[in-house]
Amino acid sequence: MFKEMHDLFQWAWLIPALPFLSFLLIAFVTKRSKGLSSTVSILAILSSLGMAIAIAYSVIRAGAEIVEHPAIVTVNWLNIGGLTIDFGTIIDPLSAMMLFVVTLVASMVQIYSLGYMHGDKGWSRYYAYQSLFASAMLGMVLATNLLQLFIFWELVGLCSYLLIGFWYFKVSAREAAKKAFMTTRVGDFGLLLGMLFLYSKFGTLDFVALSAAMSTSLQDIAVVGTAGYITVMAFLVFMGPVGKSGQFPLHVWLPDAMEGPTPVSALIHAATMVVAGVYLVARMYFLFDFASPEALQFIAGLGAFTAIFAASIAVVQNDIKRILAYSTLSQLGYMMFALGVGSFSGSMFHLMTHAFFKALMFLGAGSVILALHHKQNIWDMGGLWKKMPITGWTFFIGILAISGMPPFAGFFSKDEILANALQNGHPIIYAVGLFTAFLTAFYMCRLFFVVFMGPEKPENHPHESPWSMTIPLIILAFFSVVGGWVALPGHYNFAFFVHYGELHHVAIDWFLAGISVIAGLLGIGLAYAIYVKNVISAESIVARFPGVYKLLKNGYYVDDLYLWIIHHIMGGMGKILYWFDINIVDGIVNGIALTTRGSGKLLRRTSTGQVQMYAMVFFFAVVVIFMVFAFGEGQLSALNPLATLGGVK
Amino acid sequence: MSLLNNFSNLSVGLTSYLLVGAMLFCLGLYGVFAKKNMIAILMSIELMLNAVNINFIAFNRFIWNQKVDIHYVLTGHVAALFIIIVAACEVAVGLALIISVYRNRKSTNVDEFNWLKW
Amino acid sequence: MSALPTVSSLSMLLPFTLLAPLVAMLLIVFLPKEETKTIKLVAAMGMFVSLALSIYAFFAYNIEQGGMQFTLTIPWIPDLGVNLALGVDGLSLPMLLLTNLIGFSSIYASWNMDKRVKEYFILLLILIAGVMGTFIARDLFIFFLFYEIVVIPIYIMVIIWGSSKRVTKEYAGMKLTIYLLIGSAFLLVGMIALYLAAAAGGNPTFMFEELAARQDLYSPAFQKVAFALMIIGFGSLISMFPFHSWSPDGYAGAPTAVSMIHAGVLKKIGGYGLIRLGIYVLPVGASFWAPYIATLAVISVLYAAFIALVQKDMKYVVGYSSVSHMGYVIIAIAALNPTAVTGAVAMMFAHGVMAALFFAMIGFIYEKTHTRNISELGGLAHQVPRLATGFVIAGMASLGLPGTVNFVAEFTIFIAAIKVLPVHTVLGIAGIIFTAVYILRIIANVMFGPRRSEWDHLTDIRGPELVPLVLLAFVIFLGGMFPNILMGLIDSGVNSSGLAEVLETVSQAKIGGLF
Amino acid sequence: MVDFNITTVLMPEVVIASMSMILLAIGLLVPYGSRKSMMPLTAFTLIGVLSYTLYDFFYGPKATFLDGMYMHDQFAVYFKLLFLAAALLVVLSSGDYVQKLAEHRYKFYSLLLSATLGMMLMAGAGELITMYVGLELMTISFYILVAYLANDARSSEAGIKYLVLGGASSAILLYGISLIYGLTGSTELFVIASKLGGNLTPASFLATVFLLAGLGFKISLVPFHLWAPDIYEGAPTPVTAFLAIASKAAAFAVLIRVYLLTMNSQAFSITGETLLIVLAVSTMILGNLIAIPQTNIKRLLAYSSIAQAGYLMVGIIAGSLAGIKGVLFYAMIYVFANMGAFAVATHVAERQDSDQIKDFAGLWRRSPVAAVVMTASLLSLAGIPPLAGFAGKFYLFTAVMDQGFIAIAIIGFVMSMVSVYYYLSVVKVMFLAEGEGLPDIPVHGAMKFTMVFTMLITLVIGLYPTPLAQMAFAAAESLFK
Repeated sequence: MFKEMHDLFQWAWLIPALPFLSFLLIAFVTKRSKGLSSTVSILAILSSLGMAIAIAYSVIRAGAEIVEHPAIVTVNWLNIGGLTIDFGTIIDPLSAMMLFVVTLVASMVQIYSLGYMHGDKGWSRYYAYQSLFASAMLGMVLATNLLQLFIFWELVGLCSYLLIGFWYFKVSAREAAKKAFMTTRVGDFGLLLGMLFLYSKFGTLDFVALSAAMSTSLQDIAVVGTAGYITVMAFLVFMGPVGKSGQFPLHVWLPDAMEGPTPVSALIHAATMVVAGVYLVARMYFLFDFASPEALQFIAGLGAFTAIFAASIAVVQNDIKRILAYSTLSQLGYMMFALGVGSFSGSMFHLMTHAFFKALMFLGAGSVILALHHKQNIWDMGGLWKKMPITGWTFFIGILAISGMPPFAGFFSKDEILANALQNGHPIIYAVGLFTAFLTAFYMCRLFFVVFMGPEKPENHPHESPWSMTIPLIILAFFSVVGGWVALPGHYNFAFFVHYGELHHVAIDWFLAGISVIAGLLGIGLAYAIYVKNVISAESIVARFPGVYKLLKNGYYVDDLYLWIIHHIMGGMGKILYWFDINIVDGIVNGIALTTRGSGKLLRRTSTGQVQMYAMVFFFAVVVIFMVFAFGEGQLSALNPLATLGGVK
Repeated sequence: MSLLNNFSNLSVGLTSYLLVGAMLFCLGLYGVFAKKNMIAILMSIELMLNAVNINFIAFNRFIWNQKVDIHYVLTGHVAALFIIIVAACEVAVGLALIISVYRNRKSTNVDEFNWLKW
Repeated sequence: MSALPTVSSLSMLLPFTLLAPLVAMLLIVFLPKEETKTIKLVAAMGMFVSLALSIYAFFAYNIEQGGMQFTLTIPWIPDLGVNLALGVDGLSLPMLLLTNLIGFSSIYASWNMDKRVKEYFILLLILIAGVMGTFIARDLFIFFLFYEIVVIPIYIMVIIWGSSKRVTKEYAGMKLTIYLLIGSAFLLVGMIALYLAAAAGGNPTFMFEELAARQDLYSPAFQKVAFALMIIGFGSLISMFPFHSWSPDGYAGAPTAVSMIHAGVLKKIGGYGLIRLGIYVLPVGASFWAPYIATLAVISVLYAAFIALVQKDMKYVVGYSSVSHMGYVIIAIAALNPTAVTGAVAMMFAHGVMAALFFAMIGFIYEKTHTRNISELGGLAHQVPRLATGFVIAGMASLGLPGTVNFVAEFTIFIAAIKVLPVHTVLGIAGIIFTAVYILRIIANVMFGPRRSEWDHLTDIRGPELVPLVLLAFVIFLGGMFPNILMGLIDSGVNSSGLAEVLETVSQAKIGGLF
Repeated sequence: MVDFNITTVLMPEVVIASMSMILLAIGLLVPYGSRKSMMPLTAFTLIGVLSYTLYDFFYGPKATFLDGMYMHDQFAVYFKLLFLAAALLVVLSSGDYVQKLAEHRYKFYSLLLSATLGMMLMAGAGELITMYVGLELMTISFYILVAYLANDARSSEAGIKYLVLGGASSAILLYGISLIYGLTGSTELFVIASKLGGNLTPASFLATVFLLAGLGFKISLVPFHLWAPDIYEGAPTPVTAFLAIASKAAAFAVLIRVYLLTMNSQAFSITGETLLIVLAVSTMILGNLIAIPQTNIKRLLAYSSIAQAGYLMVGIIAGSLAGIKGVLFYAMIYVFANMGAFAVATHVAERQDSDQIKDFAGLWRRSPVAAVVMTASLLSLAGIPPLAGFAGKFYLFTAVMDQGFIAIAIIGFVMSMVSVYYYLSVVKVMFLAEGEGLPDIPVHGAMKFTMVFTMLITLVIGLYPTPLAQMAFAAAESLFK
């Protein structure tokens, strides 16, 4: 059995290869034919989905065997003296889970796009990018070493850039794309550095080898130098996830990234790419584990801060997609601090469930936006419940899931994380997480109530979206419900497959779960009170705390700070250096040239045309030469260096 | 230094001749520097050349008057002859040129010949 | 493969590669100047032959055997010991291929040339042949000869077909020419000094191998002086701070093809020379100057990147960016480490392809819009999508995106240099952030954004104009996805030429505190 | 002693001298209208003599005769080849130019030949008076040639200036010779060398400086260079060419002999080297700097030729076999490079009646051959490969660096790159400017031949310098025997 399974794993490279093939096909062959392009793309991703399911099935069948010994296939990619890099695929439960999530959401999104992107001029281009993204994302998931991961990591960044700026004629989209790329680049700088230091210390970038090298060398502390060195590397590597997964302070790009088409937001900026950072930390968990404890604490703290920070901003946003974006940030913070507090499987679990319900909500939001002809302000919406039943119901499921209501997916994952936080001795983090859960429930319900429950707007003529859009919604809604059940207590549950270190079977702590649910219910209730029953006036709260409102509304002015830095510090620096370059560096060059020419002009005047002057110069030169050389013995020795002028005879 | 000192130790002659030659040369040089008339300058050059002639003859007469077999070696004299001939050619050409330039410029003032400069 | 490959039977490969453009040039000389189509075709044919031959050489080169292959040695000036010695190894073969790739593309990038076509292509072909010659020369004299040959055609091309923006084309051409020539004067002195020092050990020679083999004759003091002279020469050629100021102005003034060749390959002669002559022949001098060079290189990287941020003219952005990117090459060279040197050569190749593509695209934009001012352009992706694709590909390659050959090169450099020069390398890597900023800025402002009606009349690139895009983009991605094709060759060049041993000795000596 | 016949050895001199006389006679006897054959006659004579000399260089007997007064070694023959080639090229390129002169034109060729004769005597002179006679023969011929445009005030002015300065410098030279005679009792170089070699007295130094000044004047060494630009500008262009090329080379021939035999003695070496280095460096720098702002092509070439003299001096400073070989090599290629440039200048001067650089505008369009030849010649002068100038400079500076002078090589190379600036300015005018309203001036016949020939030689020697280098080496070696 294991033999045939490995045969299957041998072919895992096809999962990213098929979408890539589709990208090439669309780019070079079918780009003129819209129908063909989308067909090719969707077929490719569906095949990948099929393979991912098959692999997931095999992994589950293999059980403990694969948990202990991941199936790794590699081929040489780069081999020069002193540097050997392999490319390959790693199949373990973690990657199998990611493969499934990514291919599922990607296929749903691509099918959904058939409706959403209908009539767009860049149809083929869109599907090409989608395929490329899927390919890169899957390649990243399958990476066996840090460099391979980094390469695909950057490629998904590129796809994100291209897709955010898909409607390149919109200035906002263009700027958002640029911002996304640049911000993540800052993180990637750290990641690259960390990678280089790791390589120069351990001589390998392979995850398995690195992990082994680290655990052996840690016993011999002299080899490593100090644990501090590893900690520095851990921090550097972590910079990558900070950028990619939108952790504070590099979160600024994600809300702006909503300028892309909504399915893109669903796929890339909610379900898959943004969790790459979390995935990376999980893959490199051994590094953070071996580093001094501050590293993990830092991750936990930063994640928790991001969670509450983003949630607080989400409370006052009015753009439907921006609310979802801040919510994504907040949930990413959740996953991150889960890793920080040692809830490895909880984090991965949340990653999976979040992918389902967040993709669902984004697609739902897209459905709404399309129905309202690209209106995005929630206050322009209202009363859509009746007009768009499928969208409404599925969206509602998403809301319940994210609010952590049992038995929806989010309940299980969120609960596991919070419980782990408390159990592993992080009460503050737990409190922050709990409060964030409350805020999450509040602003998500605010969104839901305003959009679907509020009064109908007469200028809107919404109608339900076509089947191509609703079917993905239904499928995702299904997973948002059942996705959490895989973690139900039992031997072969989620944590059995995806865990780090010793396996601990933890039963659900119903007391803590109850508290979380209450927090969620409180949030829902508060939103209901404000936005449906109007018991409490939102305006009056705003009026009482205008400063806070403004602060939140502007995202704590982080963006403005960055803009200021870019414009004034970097731009100013550039201007100063340019001035320096033109006037000093080039000025010296031009100055030399000018002096040369000027002295030529000046010396030219020595030739006066007066023949007697020439004769005098002639004769006096003779006399001077004679004087200096024949009688001036002292001067002669002074002139001697001139004779050899640096060259030693 | 030794050779010049040797010259001055000779009782009569060489030093005086050389001095005359040097003075003549300097006079010629002064003429070349200071005279404005082209013809005067030409004459000054002749003075310089004749100074050289005096040197040659004096050297030959006072120091290098050896004999090979029965002949005197008269290098200096021969040189002087050559110089005289060449100087004559030069003057001939020079005068012709002065005439030519006078035709064009109506002047022999050397200060005015400054069209070619810079 | 047999132990002895058919080296001798292929000894005419390189001469033919070199002669193909020259034959084409001679044909063009005898064509009437009205036959512009034929002239272009002949030029393209000539370059095609060269390209095909160099691709053949690339794949026929025996990596296992290594060393100089396809060699040909003809005594040329016996009294000086000059040999017309041609040959390629893993270091020069990529450069030869690069030259022909860019040369071939540059012919097509100039396809719409309609002013003094005949003269243009004559000079262009001379230029390409000259650059090619520097890379296949195994003799220092021949190397230098070819290098200097190209300077004057460039000048004439700049002043006739160039463009005046911030600076006039006359100024740009003159600056470029005189700057490089004065740099080469120092180089020449260094070269003669080396030659004379080597001549003490037997027959006078200019052969790289021989010069390297006679290292014992060069005292440390001599090596320091000679290397310093070469740094001035090669440093200004590779536009190392503070010798860079010719580069942005020069590229801005030059016509497209010249910018392509200049930024793409000519500049690389500096890096190539530093490796081939600097490190290989004068390792002690190199190790003495390495820290200083590395510092200058880091300054180049960051300084030029900052300046590129505020440029208004696209060509200046790319011009400064090439200064910045060459900084990485110099860092790699200063690292004095075989892997880093491999990275340096790869980086030169990668940057060459990228810069050529970038300049080709900018050239097309300029040709169509008659402006290179970023603020006057915008939203061109609407009207010229293919051009925009090329532009974006070049931009992405420029910022070292994985999947492009540039990433492989940069990564190799970083990974090797960080061991030796950690501080410099970290600062250098910070440059990739700024690179991203200025590259994305021009991509966004030129290609994206709202449609502008004044550019609605533009036609997208098509037909022959597509050749640079397709060819160069293909190479960028091929090298990025299958780096062993390129890197294996360079690696064999570094290892089989004895460079690796030299570097080994130097680094050991450094540890021993000998120098 | 090699058995030889004095008439066969002196054949070239004799033929040139007789031809000069014959041309004068023809000019007097033949009526005005049918004197067109003078140029071909001169040219064929020169070709004949040149061929003979070439043969003589390789296979002819070599000897010193008349008790060392006259030398017939390969060094001398090499220079004779150079003079004859220069004269031939000048003659070929001057056909149309001279044709336009008034009725005096027959004397032109006669004087040209007598000047050539003077140079040949200088190259062979083993004795100072012989040298002086040759020098004066050359110079006096040049006085007349420079002022040949009798109706042109500038030409006459140049003649006068040349006469005054040339006369004065001759006098100084002679004074030096007389002192040397006084010190050594001889004017023969070998005797002088043996007697003067020991120690350096003020008197011997004064003599040396006077000698150097006299010769430095001819090769326009700074600070004895001031005459050159004015005379070059005023003289008829072919004469300028001959003056710049051949008379300078002749003076170099003498200087090399005198320097190697007398000044290069142990006592003199440091002082002399210092002196020569200072002069050579200032020549290179000043010549190139002043050339930059020039607007007249002849003046520009004058300053350029001053700078070239500086490069040539570098080889003499080296003082070694390689150095002298470098000088000989460079002097020869200098002929072809400069001749190409002057041929174009002659052509433009003749057709457009102007020496201004701005009148070269659009020459590329109006006369492509001339433009290309001019470019190649100027770049060869600048020392850009693959033209001959590069090889020449390479020989020169390699030789001087071999003697340990690195800085002078740096200065030399940097200045030669600076010189590219003004050479390229001319190129720019020819190629970039449109030259609206200027006539088309295609080149034909002998002129075209001269241009293309010089360019080809420049290119071929640049690409394959070996044959010429071997000749130069043989010539230099004969001097050191």
